[in-house]
Amino acid sequence: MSAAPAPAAAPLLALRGVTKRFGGVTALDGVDFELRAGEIHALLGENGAGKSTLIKVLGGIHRADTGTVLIDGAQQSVRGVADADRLGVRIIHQELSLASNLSVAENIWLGREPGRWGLLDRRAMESAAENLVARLGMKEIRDVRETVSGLSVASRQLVEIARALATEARILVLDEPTSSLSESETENLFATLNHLRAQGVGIIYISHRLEEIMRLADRVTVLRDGHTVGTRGIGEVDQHELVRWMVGREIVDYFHRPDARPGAVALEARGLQNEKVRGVGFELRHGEILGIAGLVGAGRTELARTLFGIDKLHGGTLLVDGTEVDLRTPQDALEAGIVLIPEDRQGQGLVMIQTIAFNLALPWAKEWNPFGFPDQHKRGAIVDRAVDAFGIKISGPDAGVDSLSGGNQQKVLVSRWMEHRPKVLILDEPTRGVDVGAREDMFRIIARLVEEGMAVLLISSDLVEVLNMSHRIAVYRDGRIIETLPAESATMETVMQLLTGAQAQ
Amino acid sequence: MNAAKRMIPLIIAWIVLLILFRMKVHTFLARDNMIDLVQQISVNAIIACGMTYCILIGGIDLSVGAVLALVGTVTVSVLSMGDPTEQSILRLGLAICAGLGVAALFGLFNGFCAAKTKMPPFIITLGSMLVARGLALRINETPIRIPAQDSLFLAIGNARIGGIVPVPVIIMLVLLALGAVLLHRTRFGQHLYAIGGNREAARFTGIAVGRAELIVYILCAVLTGVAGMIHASQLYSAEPNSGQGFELNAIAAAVVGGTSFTGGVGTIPGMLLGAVIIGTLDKGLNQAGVHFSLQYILKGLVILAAVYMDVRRKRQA
Amino acid sequence: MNAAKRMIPLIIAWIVLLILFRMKVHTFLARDNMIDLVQQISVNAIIACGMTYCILIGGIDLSVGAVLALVGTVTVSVLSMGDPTEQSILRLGLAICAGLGVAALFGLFNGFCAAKTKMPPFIITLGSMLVARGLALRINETPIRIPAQDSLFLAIGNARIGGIVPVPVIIMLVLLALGAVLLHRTRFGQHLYAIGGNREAARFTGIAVGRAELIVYILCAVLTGVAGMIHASQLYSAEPNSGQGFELNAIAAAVVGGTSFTGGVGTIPGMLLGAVIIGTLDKGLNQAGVHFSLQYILKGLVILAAVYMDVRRKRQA
Amino acid sequence: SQPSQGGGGAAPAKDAKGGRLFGVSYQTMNNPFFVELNDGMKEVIEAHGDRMVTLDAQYNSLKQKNDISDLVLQGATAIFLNPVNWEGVTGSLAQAKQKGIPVVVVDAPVKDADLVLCQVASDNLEAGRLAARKLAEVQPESKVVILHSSVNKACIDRVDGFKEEAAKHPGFTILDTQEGKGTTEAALPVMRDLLARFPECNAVFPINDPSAFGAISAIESAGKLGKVLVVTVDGSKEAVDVLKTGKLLSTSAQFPREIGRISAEKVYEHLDGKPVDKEVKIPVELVTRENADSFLANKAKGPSK
Ligand SMILES: Nc1ncnc2c1ncn2[C@@H]1O[C@H](COP(=O)(O)OP(=O)(O)OP(=O)(O)O)[C@@H](O)[C@H]1O
Ligand SMILES: Nc1ncnc2c1ncn2[C@@H]1O[C@H](COP(=O)(O)OP(=O)(O)OP(=O)(O)O)[C@@H](O)[C@H]1O
Ligand SMILES: [Mg+2]
Ligand SMILES: [Mg+2]
Repeated sequence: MSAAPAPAAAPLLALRGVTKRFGGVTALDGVDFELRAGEIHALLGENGAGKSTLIKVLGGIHRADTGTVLIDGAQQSVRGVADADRLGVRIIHQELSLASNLSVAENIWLGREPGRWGLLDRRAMESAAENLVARLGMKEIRDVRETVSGLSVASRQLVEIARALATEARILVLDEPTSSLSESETENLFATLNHLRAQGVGIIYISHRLEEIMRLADRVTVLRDGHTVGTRGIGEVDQHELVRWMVGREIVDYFHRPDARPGAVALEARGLQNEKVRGVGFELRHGEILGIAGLVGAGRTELARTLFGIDKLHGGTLLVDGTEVDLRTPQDALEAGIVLIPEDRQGQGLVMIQTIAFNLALPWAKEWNPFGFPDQHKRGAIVDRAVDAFGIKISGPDAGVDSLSGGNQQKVLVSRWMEHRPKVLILDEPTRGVDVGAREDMFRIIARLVEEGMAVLLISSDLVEVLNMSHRIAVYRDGRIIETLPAESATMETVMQLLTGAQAQ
Repeated sequence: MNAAKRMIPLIIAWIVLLILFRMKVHTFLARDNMIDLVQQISVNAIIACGMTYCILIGGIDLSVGAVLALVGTVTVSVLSMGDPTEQSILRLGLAICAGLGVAALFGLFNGFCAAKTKMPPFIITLGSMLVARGLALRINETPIRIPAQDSLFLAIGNARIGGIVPVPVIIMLVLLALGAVLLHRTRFGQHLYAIGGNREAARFTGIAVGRAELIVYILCAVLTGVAGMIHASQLYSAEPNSGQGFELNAIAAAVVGGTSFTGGVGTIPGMLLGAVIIGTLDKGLNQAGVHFSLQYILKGLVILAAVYMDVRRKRQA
Repeated sequence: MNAAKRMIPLIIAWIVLLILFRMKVHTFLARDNMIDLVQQISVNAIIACGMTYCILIGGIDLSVGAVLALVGTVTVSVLSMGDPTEQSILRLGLAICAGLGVAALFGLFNGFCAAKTKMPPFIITLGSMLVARGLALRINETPIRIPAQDSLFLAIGNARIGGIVPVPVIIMLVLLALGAVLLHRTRFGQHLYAIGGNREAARFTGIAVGRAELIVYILCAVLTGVAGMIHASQLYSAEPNSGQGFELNAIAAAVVGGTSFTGGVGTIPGMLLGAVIIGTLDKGLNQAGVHFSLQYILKGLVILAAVYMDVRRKRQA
Repeated sequence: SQPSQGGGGAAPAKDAKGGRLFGVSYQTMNNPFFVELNDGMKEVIEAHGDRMVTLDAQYNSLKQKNDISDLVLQGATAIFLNPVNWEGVTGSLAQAKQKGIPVVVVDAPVKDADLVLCQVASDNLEAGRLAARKLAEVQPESKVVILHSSVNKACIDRVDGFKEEAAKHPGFTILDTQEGKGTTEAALPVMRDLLARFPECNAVFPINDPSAFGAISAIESAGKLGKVLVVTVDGSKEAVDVLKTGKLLSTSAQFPREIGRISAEKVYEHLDGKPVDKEVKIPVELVTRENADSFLANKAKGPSK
């Protein structure tokens, strides 16, 4: 039920009564949605509300069970990606989808390569891509002939954005485009979106970052459990109200910084050195959260990988509880009490073809005796505890993880290590794609564990999150910690200044 | 449970085959014929057990046929050393150790390359297949006969317990039972499923992926070694040229039994059922007097049909 | 550019091989011997071109050897119809169409299954391999001689242009040139790389993945068909049992030439170089009088070494 | 799919179901030789109102073992066996013997002669001798390469016979023996490289007709037709055609149909309770361009004694 008054002319896009079921799960249940030309329309909802599914129906990737798509008031049948493309619908999907063996230019033009009689005009392709990248101000992308496999996650996201904007779009959809972008790139993107809006393009914008939505959007539609809750102009609502709509409850304080009661040093690094880590030293105490702030591409992920024994260390020493450890493999790290929750949930985190229970129980395998499968009770208990604690929306423990929405997959990943009580927990972008309600849950649990003595290294591109959760903040650039600030003296401004100032040098 | 349910259509398909062949060949379901059926699949099922592990972790082992030939050749060569007119337990033990040792070395090589280099298992094992075949032919170009005195070694392939149950069947059942426990009831087995499902994720969960891979290829090769001994014993001789195409038979058994080529899915009971279905088809078509060209065609169609059914069911689920 | 650079170590390896064999066999680099080398690889290179496409999109085609035999059998059967003592252009045309038609049908089947079902190409083509082999044997159990009057068909495999350049070499070069243009200079080729690199991404950009897959398998089968005719013509007969193991040779050529098994990487010139290296090895070892058992071993080691080098370089890059 | 649809020449006729069952297991059917042999056997067996199942082991000795076991358990009256591995069929022979099923070995011998009823084969030693003799007659100074199929006992005998005769001619040199696997496909590239390796080579002895065809193709494409003489063994119709073109000097003809017929007759003699010779050698005959036509005309009748 669209609350907005119907304008005289037909809207640019209207979805009517869209229903989509996956087996027993009803992802969309009679959803109505309208998009006008020249507006940015935010789509909000908890993890698993059905946002991505709605977008995939529009983009011809899923076929809706029922419902119609109207463009300029005329009913259209979208049977495949090609149909959507013809109608001027451009989508940037939530999970990255580039062919990493191809170059930037090739990816940008994929599926609509310039050329005659099927022959490829590589020169035209590359120069057009260069122009486009320059026009969009994507300084991160230096050479459009470079293969995508060498690019960082952020740069890849930029390539996806460039691809969507390469040809005339009437309807542009962005499904969490900023989840791995830095502030400056985000600003660039917003400028581009504002520009497109002025040209009359209709934009659907999905994000869990409410501040962004308040800044950018004209209207907002909230989905819950596959239903439309309502649509409002952005002036008519405030952030709290949106949260209540989405989650169904009030959230006053998203962040739960644990009380500062730092104990002994849990993890000490001295002059760590390898290809991407260029001399890192720090101390992390029991009961403390050390936040790592940095621009995307600074190499924080590589630091985390090094601390977990994935990347080899060339120099420096690492001490856990005062004893030196030599981490050659993740097994060594786990042995020493270090756990890493990686940033790429589908690539490095979950076994997508397996069940939720399998994934949740996998780390526990260490604890089984060599000739014993965990009995179903134990396994069930593990699942129940995780689902309860994190509010994971599942249809059953034996459902595949691939049937979960992005945010719920993230919750499975984070929750499975929690009960192991590691000495040191490294979180790399733990809230990527997680809705506000779940984020609050997650931080509450982390805070409790920290208060019980766990040490946490928190890596996040969301500066607000780092500032509000950490006891100390390490500003990270180019493989080095350039400054460590106590929480009290770290503000948005000072940290940004350090980062951008450093960048200017 | 889920895995058991997946086997039901295969079991039905098997029963249909049995009924069809019974209609055509009235001795088909006779006890002796059924025992013979199990005995005929034993070599393939033992190899296919190892192959299932390999495919499960997203690998493959094309070298099994050649390794089988090499193991046979090595074993029988050792058996023929010294005074062949006298049976010697020592020599028999030595021969078996030599055979399994060679197999393990090849498994080690395959596993090491798979774990430590980024070479695809298809190519690694294609290379080691050629090397193993060459070595077998270097040892002897033509078949080597097992000295008739070596009745113990000949018993491996030919004796029957109580005059009824063939020794190869016993060996197969024991190995498959162990194989099933390893895969379905241990931590190690669970790790294999994780590796096949997502190698990176397994590594990030602290599973020693490389070590598991190494063990899998060694297991596969050693199982092939056992099959090679049964094979040599059954044929009273080692043939350096034997085993060609055995890898495809083993793969077919694994895949018909529900093992997924993309890794992470598959069971030992399923594989056994796959081997039984293919064996039943071979035997039935032979006994029904179907021309061998038509046998090829029907076998191809049955494999396609079985895998198609399996894939469809997976998609619906 | 990048791809060209990747070929340099292979070219060096090839030159080393040539020098080694020249030291052992003084006629090795003679013009006739070199022409003969190219002629010997022509069948393999033509098949490997199609195989490269398949592997590039993350697939594989195991049926090529059997399809080659079937195409030969069908073509020569048609040639032997009617009055075989008289040459007839019409019959020749009909025979070639029948042969290529059968190949295309198999390609269509493989491609359709790969595109529309979720069956893995390994199994699809394992099944169709059995079916094709069975059909070839059904048509004729034994080799069929080509009527000596069919000099035109015999010319396909045996004639020499200007008395020097063999026709199969010309056919191979033309097909490979076309194949390279298709892969490296057209949108379709670009789409194949995308599909191999990330199938989902290709689908999300609106590339008709299924159609491309269909075309690839048809192309592979038809190229195999052409190879089958050359093969039959060279042998003056069609053998229903021929072509066994040809799939492994074609895969080896593609992979030694830098095609990646995970898909998305590979070139036609690279594949040709792979075929040339393997051909040189075969020929050189034969002419140097190396025992065939040692030939197997050396071939296996060369394949392993080539792929290892390639993988290492990729990792460093 | 109905497995009951009979196939090809080997399927039993429907109404013949009542007859006794005979089984044949060949190492390969990809050779006209065995097809002819099979026809000869079938002629006799069907004349008796019995039926026959033909199985192809495809050079796989385990498959052959399984095939024989299938026949034994089906209660075949007798089994004809052409072994893949002449040393490796002991188990199958013992199994048949235990059930009292007579086994007749055709074309290539088995080691365990005591386990079989009788062995019927060409005189392969003589076939090799004839080939060498003809070559010596036409070209006393011969530098020969041999294309072997070394796993096959019949071929081993042929090569032995050839070498035995060659030793009697001082002008003969045997340059090399290579594996030609007895097929056109395998022989062609091997012969090509032998020609390049031994420019002085002027004769080749491929051990059967199919590999001779491969050798001839190689010689032809090297432009050495007439300079390298080919002598072989088999005497298939295709080979006789080639003889007439002059590309082939001689083939020591075997009489596969005769082998098949005699094998079958031996079984029936045995079933009638008559004693049977342990070994039956079918003579071979040298076929050259001169006697090609008369040979073809009379081949079906068997060797001219
Ligand atoms: N392929 C699928 N198979 C089965 N269920 C699915 C599939 N895709 C989505 N679902 C289910 O549909 C529902 C909606 O998922 P969707 O991905 O649209 O959520 P979302 O709103 O995008 O969430 P998030 O914010 O976490 O990305 C979820 O319950 C999810 O489990
Ligand atoms: N060539 C590569 N091979 C494998 N993984 C790579 C490669 N390049 C980047 N990555 C992975 O991609 C991610 C890098 O993207 P990201 O934008 O997060 O930069 P980063 O260097 O990790 O910096 P930060 O974490 O500070 O943002 C990491 O997971 C990194 O391991
Ligand atoms: Mg989503
Ligand atoms: Mg990162």
